[in-house]
Amino acid sequence: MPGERGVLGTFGDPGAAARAVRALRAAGLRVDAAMPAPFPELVEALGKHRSRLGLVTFPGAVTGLCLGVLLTVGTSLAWRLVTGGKPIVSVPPFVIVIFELTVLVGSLTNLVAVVVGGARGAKRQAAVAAAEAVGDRIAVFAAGDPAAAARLLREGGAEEVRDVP
Amino acid sequence: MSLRARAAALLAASASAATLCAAAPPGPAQPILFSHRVHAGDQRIGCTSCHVYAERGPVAGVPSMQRCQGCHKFVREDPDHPEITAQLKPLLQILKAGTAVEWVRVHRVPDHVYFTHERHVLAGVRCQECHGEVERMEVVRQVAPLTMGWCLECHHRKQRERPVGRERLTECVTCHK
Amino acid sequence: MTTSTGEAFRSIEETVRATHGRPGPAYWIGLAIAGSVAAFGAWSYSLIVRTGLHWTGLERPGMWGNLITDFVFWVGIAHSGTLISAILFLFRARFRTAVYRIAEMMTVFAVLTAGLYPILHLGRPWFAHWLFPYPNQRGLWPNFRSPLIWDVFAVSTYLIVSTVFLLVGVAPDAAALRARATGWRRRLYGVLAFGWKGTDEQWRHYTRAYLFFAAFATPLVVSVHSVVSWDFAVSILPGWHSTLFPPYFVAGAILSGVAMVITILIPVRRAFRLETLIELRHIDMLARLVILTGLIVTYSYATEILLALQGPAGDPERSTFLYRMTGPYAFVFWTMVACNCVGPALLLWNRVRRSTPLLMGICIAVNVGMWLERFNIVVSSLSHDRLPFDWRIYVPTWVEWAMTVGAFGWFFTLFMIGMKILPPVSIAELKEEAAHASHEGAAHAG
Amino acid sequence: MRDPSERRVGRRTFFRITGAAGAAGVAAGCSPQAATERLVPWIVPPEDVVPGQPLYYRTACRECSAGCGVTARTREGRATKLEGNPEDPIGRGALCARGQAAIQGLYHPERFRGPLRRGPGGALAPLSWDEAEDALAQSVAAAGAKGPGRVRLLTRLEPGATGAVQRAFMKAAGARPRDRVVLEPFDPAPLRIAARALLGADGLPVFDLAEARSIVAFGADFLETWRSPVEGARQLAAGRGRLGEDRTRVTWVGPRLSLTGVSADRWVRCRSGGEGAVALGLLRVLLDPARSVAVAAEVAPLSPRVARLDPRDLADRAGVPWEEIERLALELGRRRPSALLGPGAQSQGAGAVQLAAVATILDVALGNVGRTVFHGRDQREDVPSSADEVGALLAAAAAGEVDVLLVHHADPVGTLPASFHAREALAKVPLVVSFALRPDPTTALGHLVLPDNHALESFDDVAVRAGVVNLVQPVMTPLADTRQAAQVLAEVGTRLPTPAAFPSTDPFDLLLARAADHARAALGTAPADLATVHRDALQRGGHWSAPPPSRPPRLDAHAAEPFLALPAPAGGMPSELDLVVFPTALRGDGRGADLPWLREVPDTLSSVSWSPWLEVSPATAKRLGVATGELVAVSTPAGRAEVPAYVFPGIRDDAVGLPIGPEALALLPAESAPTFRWSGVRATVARTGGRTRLPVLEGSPYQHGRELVPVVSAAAPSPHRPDLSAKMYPEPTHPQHRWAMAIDLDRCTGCQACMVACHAENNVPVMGAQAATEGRYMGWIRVERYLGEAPGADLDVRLLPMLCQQCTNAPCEPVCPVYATYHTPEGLNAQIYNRCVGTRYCSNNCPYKVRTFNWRDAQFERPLDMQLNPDVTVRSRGVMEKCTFCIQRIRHGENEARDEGRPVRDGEIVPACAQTCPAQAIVFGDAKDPDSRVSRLARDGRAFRALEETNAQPAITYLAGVRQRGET
Repeated sequence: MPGERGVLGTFGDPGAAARAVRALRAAGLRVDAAMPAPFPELVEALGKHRSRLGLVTFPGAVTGLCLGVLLTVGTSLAWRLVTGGKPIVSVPPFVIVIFELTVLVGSLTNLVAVVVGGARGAKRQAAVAAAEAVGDRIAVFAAGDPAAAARLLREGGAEEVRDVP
Repeated sequence: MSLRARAAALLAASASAATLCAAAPPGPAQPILFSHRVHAGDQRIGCTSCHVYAERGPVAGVPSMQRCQGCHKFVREDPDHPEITAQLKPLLQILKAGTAVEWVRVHRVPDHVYFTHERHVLAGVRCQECHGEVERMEVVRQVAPLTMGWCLECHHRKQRERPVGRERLTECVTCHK
Repeated sequence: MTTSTGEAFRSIEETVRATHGRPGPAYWIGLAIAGSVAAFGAWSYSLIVRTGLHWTGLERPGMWGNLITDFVFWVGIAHSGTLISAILFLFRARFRTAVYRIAEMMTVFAVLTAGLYPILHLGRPWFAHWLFPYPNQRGLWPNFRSPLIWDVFAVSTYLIVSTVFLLVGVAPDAAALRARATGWRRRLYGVLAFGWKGTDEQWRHYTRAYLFFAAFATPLVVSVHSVVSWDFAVSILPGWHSTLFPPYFVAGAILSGVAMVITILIPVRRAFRLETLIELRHIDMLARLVILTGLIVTYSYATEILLALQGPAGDPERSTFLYRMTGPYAFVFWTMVACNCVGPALLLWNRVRRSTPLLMGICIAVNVGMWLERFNIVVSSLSHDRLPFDWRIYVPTWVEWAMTVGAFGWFFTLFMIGMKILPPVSIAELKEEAAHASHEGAAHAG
Repeated sequence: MRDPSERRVGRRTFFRITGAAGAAGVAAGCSPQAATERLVPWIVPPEDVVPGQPLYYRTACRECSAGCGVTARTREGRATKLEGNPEDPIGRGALCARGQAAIQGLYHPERFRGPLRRGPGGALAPLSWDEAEDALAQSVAAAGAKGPGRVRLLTRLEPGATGAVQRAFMKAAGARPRDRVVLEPFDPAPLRIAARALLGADGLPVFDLAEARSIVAFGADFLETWRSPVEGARQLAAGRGRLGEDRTRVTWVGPRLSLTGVSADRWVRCRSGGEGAVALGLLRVLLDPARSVAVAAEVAPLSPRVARLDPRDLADRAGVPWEEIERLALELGRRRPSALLGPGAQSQGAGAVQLAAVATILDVALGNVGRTVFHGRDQREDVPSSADEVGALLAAAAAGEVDVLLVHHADPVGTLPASFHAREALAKVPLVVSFALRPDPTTALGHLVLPDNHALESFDDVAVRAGVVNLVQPVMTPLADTRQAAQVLAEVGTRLPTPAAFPSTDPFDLLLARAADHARAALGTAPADLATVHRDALQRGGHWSAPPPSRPPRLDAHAAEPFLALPAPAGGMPSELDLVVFPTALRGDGRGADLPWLREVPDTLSSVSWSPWLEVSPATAKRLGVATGELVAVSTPAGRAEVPAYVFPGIRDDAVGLPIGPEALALLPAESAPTFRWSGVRATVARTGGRTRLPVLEGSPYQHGRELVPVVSAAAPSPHRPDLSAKMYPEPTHPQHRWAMAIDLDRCTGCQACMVACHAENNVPVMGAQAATEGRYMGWIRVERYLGEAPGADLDVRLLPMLCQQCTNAPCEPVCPVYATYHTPEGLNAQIYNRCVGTRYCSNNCPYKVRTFNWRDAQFERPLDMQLNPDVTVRSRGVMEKCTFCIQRIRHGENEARDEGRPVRDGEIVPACAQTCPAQAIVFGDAKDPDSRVSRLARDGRAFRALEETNAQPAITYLAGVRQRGET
């Protein structure tokens, strides 16, 4: 939450960070983290629920499918031109087009979803986002009781601890 | 909702696109002043009495100078309205010289379109449906876009009204040979 | 120990950043060559635009030749990228990490090349947009029954999706590079980073989304080259009309694609000092893929021919295949067999596979072979169809050759520029691996 | 067709105006040329013309001496298409390839635009008609004053008004009758000589082949150029229509298989010059008392003389086994009546007169005279001169005895064997006057060029035979400042010191003046109202009446004696080969062979276009070490020529074949014989090592066991057809019509008239020689020719006219991404040029490969573009095109029917190819109507469909050819 008071510690090693995170959470503090790569142990330590991106992507794919059906069947019926003695609505060829559109629209919604979701994440986790932990450092932010947080972070082997803001 | 209806919706979309594509420009300036309003409107002269080939061939035909002469042998001036007399002068000069008026073309379809007035007139299509209210125009201008979508809109409709025996209405080869 | 992980991260970033350093003369010369080859191809195409396709050697019955061959070839090349990155991702194949970024770049550029050729070979390319569905005043839409329309959808979808896939993968790396970049690079990476901060929530969405992309891309890869194969398979031309085509084409595509990746990786890791990140074991794994797909392709050849030869004496199908093997195009056929069947088989020997020059040579041979395979399919079938009176031999003209070579120029121009802008390996994933490795080290120590 | 007398005025004035209006595009809308943006109205509208509606005129074809009737279609005052005149007794509505192409002579870009005179510099400079006619009058007067023979006229056969004017003019110029020389090099003069000598009959016999049960053609290509090919093809088709024993059996006798030979049931492969021996052999067998074959009594006296001929010698001279001759003779004895045709150019050698005589005797012996062969029916207006007379004229010219030489549609330099030295002879003439339409080798030597009107711009009449006079009338005003030759001669004639008496100098009046005789001949009495009769005749196309009864002439046995001697054995070195020079349906005798369509359309037998070729048998080719396309040097005592070889199994190993043309003419000797010699020349042939890209259309001439073109016989009356009962989709329905076609391969002679007609009707472009070598022929219909099963297999030529099959399940349609081609509710496979983007997939997927692609923009050199059919789009580069079944004609017919409120009649709609087919092999109609001709033919036992196994469901049904090999 923006403007929320808390303590930020940086780590060089994912394992250490993970341990610190566990300790902080054990102390009942809310913890956010930022990292250059999705280190499994750290993600696990944070123990947050899985992303619900699928709720956006799947409907997107379905939209693509409907679009495909509308486009192929609709345009064929709008002006019935017979080719090669095939039926006006010739399903097998249309399926191919419909499939491609499903994939296309699905992936594009997926893209939009991840960009928007990411932006919202960065906003909600402004404190830790500010640390720009994209290079060789892992940032861990603990909200609530600053003193306890700072102690736990130091014990956890944080290379640097500071209060934010 | 039926596929047919959806199809119709798509068609409407493309048709509207068609109308967007074609904004009617103002009529071009003609070498001499000729008012369809006066001839076709006030005088109630039938279209085909000047455009004589409309019922018989692909082109409606531009009236021959002989045909102009036919009336303007007598209609030479208007004593009450000197301005009309003035307007008639250029025509009378041309008729005297025995040359032809080089009209500026208003309606034009591309060369790859085979359009024939004959079929449309015989089918009972009114001239105004494509050429607009010519009898109200001082200078004729193109009102219809004359685009494929615009033609098809009518052809599809006519075919939907009575499909039997009207297959040719929406055949490509009807207009593109 | 903690520091060691950090150093590992830093060294990875350094190696990558090094590839973006000020280019040396070799790079400029290479770029110049590629660029001028592409330019010459473009100029020779301008002849066709100006006065028509009579510049080609095409004539009834053979209406397709080099240009369509090029299209199929480059679509094929485009395959390995998404295969390596998506399918291997789903299979959790570790060796993918080091090589998939270059493979993906290759994919995007190959599709950009492939997509050109169907348009270039049109009689009236200025009407190419009629192949795309858009509301128009004519009230006339494309014919969705046509394989060529399937191509339009498949190839453009493939281009978009693989580009997205590439950029999404690049985002975290861009953020990492941005930290120490300056000037236009900083702005560019800023854009490519999509506001990446690396927070855990971002990562959770990201990993999920990446999985979905992979899930979308995998069937797409298979579909695209199946569709391309249907360009031929749905026709009734002897030599084209075959149910075997889709799997056969997909396998062929992967074969040529992987071969191309190797052909590119070997010089690139040397030129850009990436030996530490792209190791020989990675390339070795790719070489094994070549063997596998090579075997599938060989099997397809055999099936096709054997089935055709079952036919009675007057059977056009049979006649076409005999013509391929013995007719004026026989040399094409046998070179193709040598390159695509014998070549990959040689890789079964570890010694061959481990020797960089041999591997390189075989992979180039495979690429030549795969181009010839497409030429063989497209041309020999057409020139020997049902009515013998119409049989005619097609010989490409210099214009067509110039455009074929131009495709390579165009592709390598794009690729060399790409190498200087995009990180050639996935920094984030390498970091993950590095951390993982150091952990195992720690575990052993502890 | 309207009153000609008033139309003369009406049309001329009207065209002057249309010239402007047409150019201004009043009639655009569908015109291929881009119309201007200005609309120029007519001053006075022509009352009989509706812009965009065709107007038809009847006239006659002057491309060869057959004189078929023509219906010319005009649009906005320009002729766009020639078709046969259905009422004309000769062509019955059909035209040959050359007749179809005649219109390109009208619009030929090189046509002279007006009179020209050769200046001192040697260049032709224009002058006015008055100057030109004055100049001509003066020199003719001056020359005439010097005495007879100083003024000569060399003309083509002119059996009509023009001929009459020529004779009157020459008389006025003080010339003797023999100073007018008629040059018809391919006239079968030997037949005239024989008929005169044996039967005392004048002129050539007229044949009725429909009646004949056997036809033996001794090198007479009666389906290509000989006599009246259109008529010949129609009559043969009629005779072939009779089934069983009465079906006409044709035997071709000659060293080379001509197109006519292809249609024959049997080929007697005699050596060049051996035809006479074969004929004698036939006579020998028929008159052999032991055989007891009934023969006419008048030939009986000949039997002892004939009996003295030794069969072995005859067989040796003929170059064929005696048994073959025997079998043929017995067949002739059994199958009566028959017709023996010959000689033709290919057999017109030293022994030609003997061959003609023996053939005539055979006709008498078999009782053909009066049943299939009629003497005394030939036209009596004009007679071709003998080779001697032509030679004499040239000799006189060379000797400087000729001051003025008028050349009328004759090209001695270009169409006579070079050894006649016409060029040198003409060079000696102070004033050579040419009436040619466009430059030819003779006009190059002309001093005064007075361009004639094209036949389509002229008034004239053509006496074809007793009871048939076809009228020639203008279908449009002259394109350029040309003047009809008859008018010029008349005008000049009236200015001579002793003026010729002409009723008028206006061609129309000249014609009207003759109308009385024609009418009397036709009606039997003098017509009451000549003007009306003449007008009706012009509208109909001619004066026609039943031929006058003529009692069969009697054979003069004594006169026959000298012709029964054993022919001399073949001379020359064994290393030499017989040179067979042959005309083709496209080239004719060489005149008009430069018309673009005739050069573009590939020859049926060799599939070569734009180039001469030397037919070499495979064995000879092997011996010489040459392959198709390699240059071969042919040399005779007369000259030498280099020609690309074409390996062709249809020619004897001891002969080579060369189509008529400059190369052939360079090789032919000019021996003083009464008739021209086209064959019987020995030549040495050697490879030069050079090679050319010979424009050959064919890929492989063999069927490779695919049974593409089946034939039927008494044993196997129907071709095998695959079972297509399995259906994946319901067939598309055709609510009103399903246009379909049937092509009877038993009738098709491969004459290529359909190919040229299609070019004319559908604006099919001519792409030129370069494109031809690249196989980029644009024709919508081609005649595929297969020589047999496989290389080396026995020769079995089969023809398959191939055009768009308008399939129900058309493979080309679903693959088009933009709907540029689709299936119409009337069963047509439509091709929308302006929608086509040129993916060319349709062509790849077409099993018949009948789609042609515009690799470059087609050129229609002015004024050839005036011939373009305004109802058909001219295709731009980058689009696919193909046969449309002449959709514009279909629509025209449908609309007419609808306007008259009736259904379309069967046979009312006819595509250009079917319309012009001399053999009526192509039938078009509605397959939905079970009683239509096309439906009935589709149910015929001989019916099959091309590549039926692909299940494309073509709309074209082929009727397999009938083979009677071995049967007698």
